Amino acid sequence: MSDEGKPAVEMVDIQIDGKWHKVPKGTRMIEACRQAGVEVPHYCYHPKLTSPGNCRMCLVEMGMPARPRPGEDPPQPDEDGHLPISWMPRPVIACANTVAPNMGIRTESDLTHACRQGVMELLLINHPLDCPICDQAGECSLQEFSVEHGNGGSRFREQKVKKPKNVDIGPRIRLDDERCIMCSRCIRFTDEIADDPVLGFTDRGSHTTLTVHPGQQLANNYSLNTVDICPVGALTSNDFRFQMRVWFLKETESLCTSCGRGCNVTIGSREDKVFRMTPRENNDVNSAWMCDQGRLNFHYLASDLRLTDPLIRVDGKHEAATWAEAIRVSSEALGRCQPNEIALIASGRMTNEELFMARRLASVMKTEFVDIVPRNGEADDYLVAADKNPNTTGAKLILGIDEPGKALEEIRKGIAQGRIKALVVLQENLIDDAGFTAEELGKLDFVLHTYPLANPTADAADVVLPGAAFSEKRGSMINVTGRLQRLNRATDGPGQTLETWEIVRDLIQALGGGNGIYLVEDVFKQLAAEVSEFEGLSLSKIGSLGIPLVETGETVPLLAREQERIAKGIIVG
Amino acid sequence: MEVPADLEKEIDERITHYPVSKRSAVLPVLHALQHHFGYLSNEAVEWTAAKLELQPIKVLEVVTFYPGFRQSAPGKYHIRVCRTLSCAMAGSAELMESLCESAKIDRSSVSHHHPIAVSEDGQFSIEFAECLASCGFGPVCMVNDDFHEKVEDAGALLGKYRD
Amino acid sequence: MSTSTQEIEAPDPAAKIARSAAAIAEYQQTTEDLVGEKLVLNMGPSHPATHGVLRLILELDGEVITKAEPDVGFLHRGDEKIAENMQYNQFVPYTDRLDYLAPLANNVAYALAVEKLMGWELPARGKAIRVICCEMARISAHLLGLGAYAMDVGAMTVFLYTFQQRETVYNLSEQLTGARFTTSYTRVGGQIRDLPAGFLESLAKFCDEFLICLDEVDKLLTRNKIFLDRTKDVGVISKEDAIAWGLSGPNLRGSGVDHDVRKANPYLDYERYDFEIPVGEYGDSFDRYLVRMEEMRQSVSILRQVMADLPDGPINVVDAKQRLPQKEGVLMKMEELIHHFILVTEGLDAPEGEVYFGAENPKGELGFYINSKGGGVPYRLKIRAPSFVNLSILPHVLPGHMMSDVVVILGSLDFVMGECDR
Amino acid sequence: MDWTFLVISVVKIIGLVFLTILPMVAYSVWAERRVSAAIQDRVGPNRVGFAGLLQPMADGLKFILKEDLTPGHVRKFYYWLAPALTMVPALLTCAVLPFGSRMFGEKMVIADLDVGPLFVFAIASLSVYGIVLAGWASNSKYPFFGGVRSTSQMISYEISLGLSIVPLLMIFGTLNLGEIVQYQAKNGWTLLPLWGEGLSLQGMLLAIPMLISFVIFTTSVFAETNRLPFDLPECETELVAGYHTEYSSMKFALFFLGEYAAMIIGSGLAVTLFLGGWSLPFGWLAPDSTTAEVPWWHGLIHIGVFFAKVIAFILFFIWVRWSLPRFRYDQLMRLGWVFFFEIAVANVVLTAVIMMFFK
Amino acid sequence: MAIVVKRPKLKWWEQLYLPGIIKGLGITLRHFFKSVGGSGSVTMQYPEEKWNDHLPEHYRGAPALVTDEQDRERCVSCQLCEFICPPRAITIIPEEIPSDDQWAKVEKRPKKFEIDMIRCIYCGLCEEVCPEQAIYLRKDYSITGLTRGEMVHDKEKLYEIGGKRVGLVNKWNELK
Repeated sequence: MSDEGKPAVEMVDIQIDGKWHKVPKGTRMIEACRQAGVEVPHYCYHPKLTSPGNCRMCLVEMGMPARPRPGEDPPQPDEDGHLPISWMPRPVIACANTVAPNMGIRTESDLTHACRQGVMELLLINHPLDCPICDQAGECSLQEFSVEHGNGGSRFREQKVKKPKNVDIGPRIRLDDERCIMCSRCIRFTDEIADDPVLGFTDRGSHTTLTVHPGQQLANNYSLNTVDICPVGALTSNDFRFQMRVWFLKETESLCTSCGRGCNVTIGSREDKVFRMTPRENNDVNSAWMCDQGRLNFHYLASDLRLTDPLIRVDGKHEAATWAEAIRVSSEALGRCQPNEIALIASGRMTNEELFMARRLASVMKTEFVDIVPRNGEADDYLVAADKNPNTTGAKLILGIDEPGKALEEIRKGIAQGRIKALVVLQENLIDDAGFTAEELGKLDFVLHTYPLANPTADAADVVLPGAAFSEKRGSMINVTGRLQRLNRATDGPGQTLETWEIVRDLIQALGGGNGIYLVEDVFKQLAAEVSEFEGLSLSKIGSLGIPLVETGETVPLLAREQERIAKGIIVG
Repeated sequence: MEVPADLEKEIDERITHYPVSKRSAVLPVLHALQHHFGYLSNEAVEWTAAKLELQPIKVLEVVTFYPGFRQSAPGKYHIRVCRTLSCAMAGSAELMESLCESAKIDRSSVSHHHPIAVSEDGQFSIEFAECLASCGFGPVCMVNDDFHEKVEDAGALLGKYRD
Repeated sequence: MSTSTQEIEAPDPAAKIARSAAAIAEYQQTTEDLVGEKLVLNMGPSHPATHGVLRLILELDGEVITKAEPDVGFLHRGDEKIAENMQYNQFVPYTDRLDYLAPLANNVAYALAVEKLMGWELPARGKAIRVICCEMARISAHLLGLGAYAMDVGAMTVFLYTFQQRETVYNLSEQLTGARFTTSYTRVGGQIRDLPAGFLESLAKFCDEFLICLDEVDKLLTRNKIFLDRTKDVGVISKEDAIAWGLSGPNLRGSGVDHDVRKANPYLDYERYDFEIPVGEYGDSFDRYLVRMEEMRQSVSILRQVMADLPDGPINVVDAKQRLPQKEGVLMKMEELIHHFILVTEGLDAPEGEVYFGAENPKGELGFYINSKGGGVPYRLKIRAPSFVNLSILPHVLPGHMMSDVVVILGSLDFVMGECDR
Repeated sequence: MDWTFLVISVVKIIGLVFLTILPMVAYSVWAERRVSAAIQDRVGPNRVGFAGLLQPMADGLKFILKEDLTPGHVRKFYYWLAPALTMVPALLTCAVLPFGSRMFGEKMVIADLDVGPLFVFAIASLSVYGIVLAGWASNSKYPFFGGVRSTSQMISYEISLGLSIVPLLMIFGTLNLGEIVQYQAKNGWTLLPLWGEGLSLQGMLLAIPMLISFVIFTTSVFAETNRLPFDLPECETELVAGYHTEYSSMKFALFFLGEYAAMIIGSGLAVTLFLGGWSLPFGWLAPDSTTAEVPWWHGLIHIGVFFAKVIAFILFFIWVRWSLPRFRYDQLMRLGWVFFFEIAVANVVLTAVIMMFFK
Repeated sequence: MAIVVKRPKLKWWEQLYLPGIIKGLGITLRHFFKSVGGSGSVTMQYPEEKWNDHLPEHYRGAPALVTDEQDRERCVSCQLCEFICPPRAITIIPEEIPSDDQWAKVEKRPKKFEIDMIRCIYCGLCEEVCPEQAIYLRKDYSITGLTRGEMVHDKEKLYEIGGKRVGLVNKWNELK
């Protein structure tokens, strides 16, 4: 959220590794160092959670201006006005202490090195030799800090402590207690963010065991976030477990499209297969979290039901065809219709660019029957929005729909009366999601349908075109709070899949409606020229975190609470 | 698990000692329950959690932390053998062995999580304890609340209690 | 320069070179006006004498070459680009395939280049082992160069004799590295293993037998008038030209330039060994042949010195943070396992900076230029391939010669396309 | 028509050409491979049959079964003609070679011409057409080079070849090869004048020009048959395969066979002229004259002796090939014209002088 | 110190080619007789004689997976070899070991482990980086096949080549 209207923050001078910096008063030392470009290693600290200071990895040397002994002259400031610092003999943790004026911090001294080395050695004493089977290898803080700060070789000669392994603590999560380094991030997450405190440490001591209470499960809709914040491989996702090594994954910044929230995600893919989605920090949308439901909603991308080739119905049976053939058949059928004999049903799951091309198509086909299928569901008190279409806002803006679904009834009536002879259905499964029936669609002369998966509507359509799914296209969407955000392509679609805007472009062209556009950037350019809200924007200007576009009055419950906690100084944020 | 009304009353009273946060009452409540039932069952933990408006896991964390809390039922006579340095040097391991032998206790299933072993007849249970504060007179052990120093004859000791 | 000159012919090499240059110029001038069509002949890329896939576009007037243009790149694999996506140690197998007649020497040169970037220096024994590798590679490469050279002028049997000796070198390298050809022996900061038991004995035996073979080849060729006819005064490269075209290795020394990286800029403790740098006098194909023959003898002498005085001790740089830990540790120790994982997946933590390291390889100075932005992968890696540079002189040296001389000159330049095209 | 003559000639042709020379061609290839292998410390073909003796059959079968490719860019007629033109002259020349004395009253020569050496040279020089045509008809640069080179090479060396045997003809005074052999049988071989007339002073002195003749003759035969160190027309490291670069399968085999046949005939001629042909040394078992009857087993021995000598000479061919580098084209021409030609002429004079002054 | 190579000056008779030629013939003849005598030939008669006896301990032949004394497949599909393989010849798809398996505690094993032997360059990096002593380059150098498909060694084939290897560290027996 913006900084406007807040009282001016008092700034203090602090010295970090010999250089003086100005930071806001009350900043945690670790954050002050981060702002100064010095990374202090840490395990338990997480800016979105409270700081228990239990991992001891972030130990730094601290000093304050020396106070003169009685009778001594007060120390003289140097030419820059800084007082000499007298260093404390013992290190302090940087995560739970805040800065004070003229404070000195040393992160790279012999003492801090020795501390980190010692902490690393202790952490590794009972750590199992699991790297070869541990999913965290490759993004494991333990590995990274061990190499950066730890011993090169092991001095440990004893038996390691045995703890429970491969524990089923919830439907989506597996726990390995031997790997746990007791940072308690997961416990704090379930306590503070997810409000489902089922995790805890039992048998504290050398046998400290992370566990859920007997009979309970870590099953809330945000449980997989604990896997993300686990700095080691103690918590692993059943879904991603053993699927792919993270060092093979290509990371693409994109959006979750399972509801209108538009959580920012990173898609991890290898060779055109999506392996996981993880939340990407965006403090205006999803903080650093996302729901499990949205996170796991990508498996259909590799489903056997994926449409891979354009299909044309010949004698009641669908046959694979080339794109050119499918577009020709479609444009001929659509070209025969008079104005307003065609209805266009687009989707709130389409990107702005696709919706814009749909709008073009509607005007080329000269039809007023345009609508999207509304999808409403339950919202929760965290991130999940009631609107299950990721881009309803965009559809309203671009297609000029006030109330999604209103025109659908008229279209159904038109079909029943025979006024509407052809239907273009883009990325929507009318029969399953909008209550249409196969008989209804059968009455039409021609039904064109694009969709990623085989579905009953496709069965009833005359031409079925394979449309790309969310990870396979570029474009933009507007979430429920009116924020314009960008999707990026992580994988190539299977077979001959095309993005919907490309399909619609070809259709428009075949219907004689203008020249081709070859880049999604150009679509956006034309969109920006025609729709006033987008004026002056381009895809690249949206940036990786998006920009607020329209005001819808919606808020994010989870973010509101986070702001509150930041204001109270409980977390850093 | 049925908590008797008078016990609950006593517990309620103890809770009132902590007006700021009921959470602080967790130890007294647990002590009261263990005193009554002899150990803290899972139901007891959950009862406590409900009583103090806590999550059960938070209570379990406390229960597992203190060796004074037992999670399984002990025998009628619970023996604690000191194993801290001076007793250990004075032969607490041997004492444990002879006690087990004479009480017919099998300690092979004892683990960190379940330190207590109970005899077949349920008469005796035994566990190691840390310093019982009589280092000059080891080996030392306690049977229920009775304190025994310089224990040499395990059979004789147990004989005093055997029904 | 010292040595007896009683057996040396022709008093003034410079005059001779000038004479042959003048002859070419004259020929070109006198034939320029003649009416007649010139024949453009594509020699290669698949041609027996081009030792791989070199293409020469020759413009011929009868059998005489008037213009020659080498066309390289048929074996281009983009090694330098591949290197930008390979960890330093992952790239070692690719160096096998540069000068594939001397993979061991390539391995060593590459490892030394990266070690220069890392600022590492091998222990004495490691260096001595690398000297053995280099000199074995030199002998092996020169043997092939010699055999192929002889085969190009028709003496097929010499090729087979030299190959027998190469076979022994292969056996040795198999014993040492586990592979005959694609040795991949070095790692940054060391080599994959110490000398195996019995290796030195085999090497000593090879040195003795090899010299016998070399004498035989000497007898078959050096005083054979046919061979002399074919090679003397053919492909003369003057001292100045050799320097101007950046030649290196035996080709440079054949032209009388006393430059050898092992002497000029010693690495691997080469200054410890007593050896001579043979140079030619006239810069013709025969001189280059003689220089290679002598270099092999010198290599044997170096090998014998190394064997006589092989230091004990570790062979590798010891750095727990930068070198893969011992396998036993990886299996049973946490820190070692973690370091193993990070080192494998992230590679060396090389400092930022750029280095160039050139080593005296059989074909000349093989140089690696590494530009590092830090981390396990080079930002840029360029290879100065001696064969590539040596071939650049062809358009200068070929015109005026006869078509049959092409094979002799190519043979005497002794290039490898794997390295030239990389 | 003399039927008896016809039948006997056919028997001789079949016996010599098809049952002897052609298998010898095949086996000289085998010998070439085995000997070169031995020289190079290898084994050579040893898999097909005992010691690889069936290898030539396998090779032949392979040649026949291989795809017979005619490239699109060639001049077809001449391209097809060339291999035949190489093979046929080589086989034709063996008509005048006396491969034995007499058997069953028949001279062991197919055509007992009185102009034997001339016939050989005349026919052998035809084989250059095969190579020239192959080089030209292939319509490709490397064969073209090969063709051009071989033309000039063969023509050049024919001169010294011809001149080198002039001294012999001066001595023998006949052009009938049978009589030349008969003379040597009685009076010492040209290179081994150790009995009969050879023991005379003149005979001994003549051995010097004869040796020179022999060297020139042998060298020239090497050049004529395109054998290393004179294999410039094919010269695989320069011209890929010279004139037969574009040939495959049986057509290639014909070139191959032609070369070896020429080598055998060359050896036969050398043996006949310089090493006493079919005769044994020291006049053993020598018939009195070319017309005198000899027992059949003598005839058989003579045939054996002839082929033994030829085989030895072929081995010499092979041995040389695997020991030497090859010349450069201009060096070869210089050698032929400046060196051998002059020496051959001088040798004629020398012989004449010896014959004149040391009667 | 540089030495100038000695260039032979031919005597007049050597200019006549013959001495050099005869010397050369002498050398080849010597080799000929040595070979015929049976001591010269260095050829190995391949299918009958093989390198096997000559191969050194660390010979880098076909990469293969091994099982240990307890018949446990040692590979846990950590995919380090797949990562390091310079020509990208290795493909691994991991899977979880079912809980009823004897070695369920190892948790992970390869479902698919393929090495494309057409790509493999026998560099030995896979063996070097394996943290489980599971992949070894065996003394197997004659790898042939009639199709590309045949040249892709799957898990069964790899275990067949690799076989059982004893004397390895068995850390999964509660040692770790």
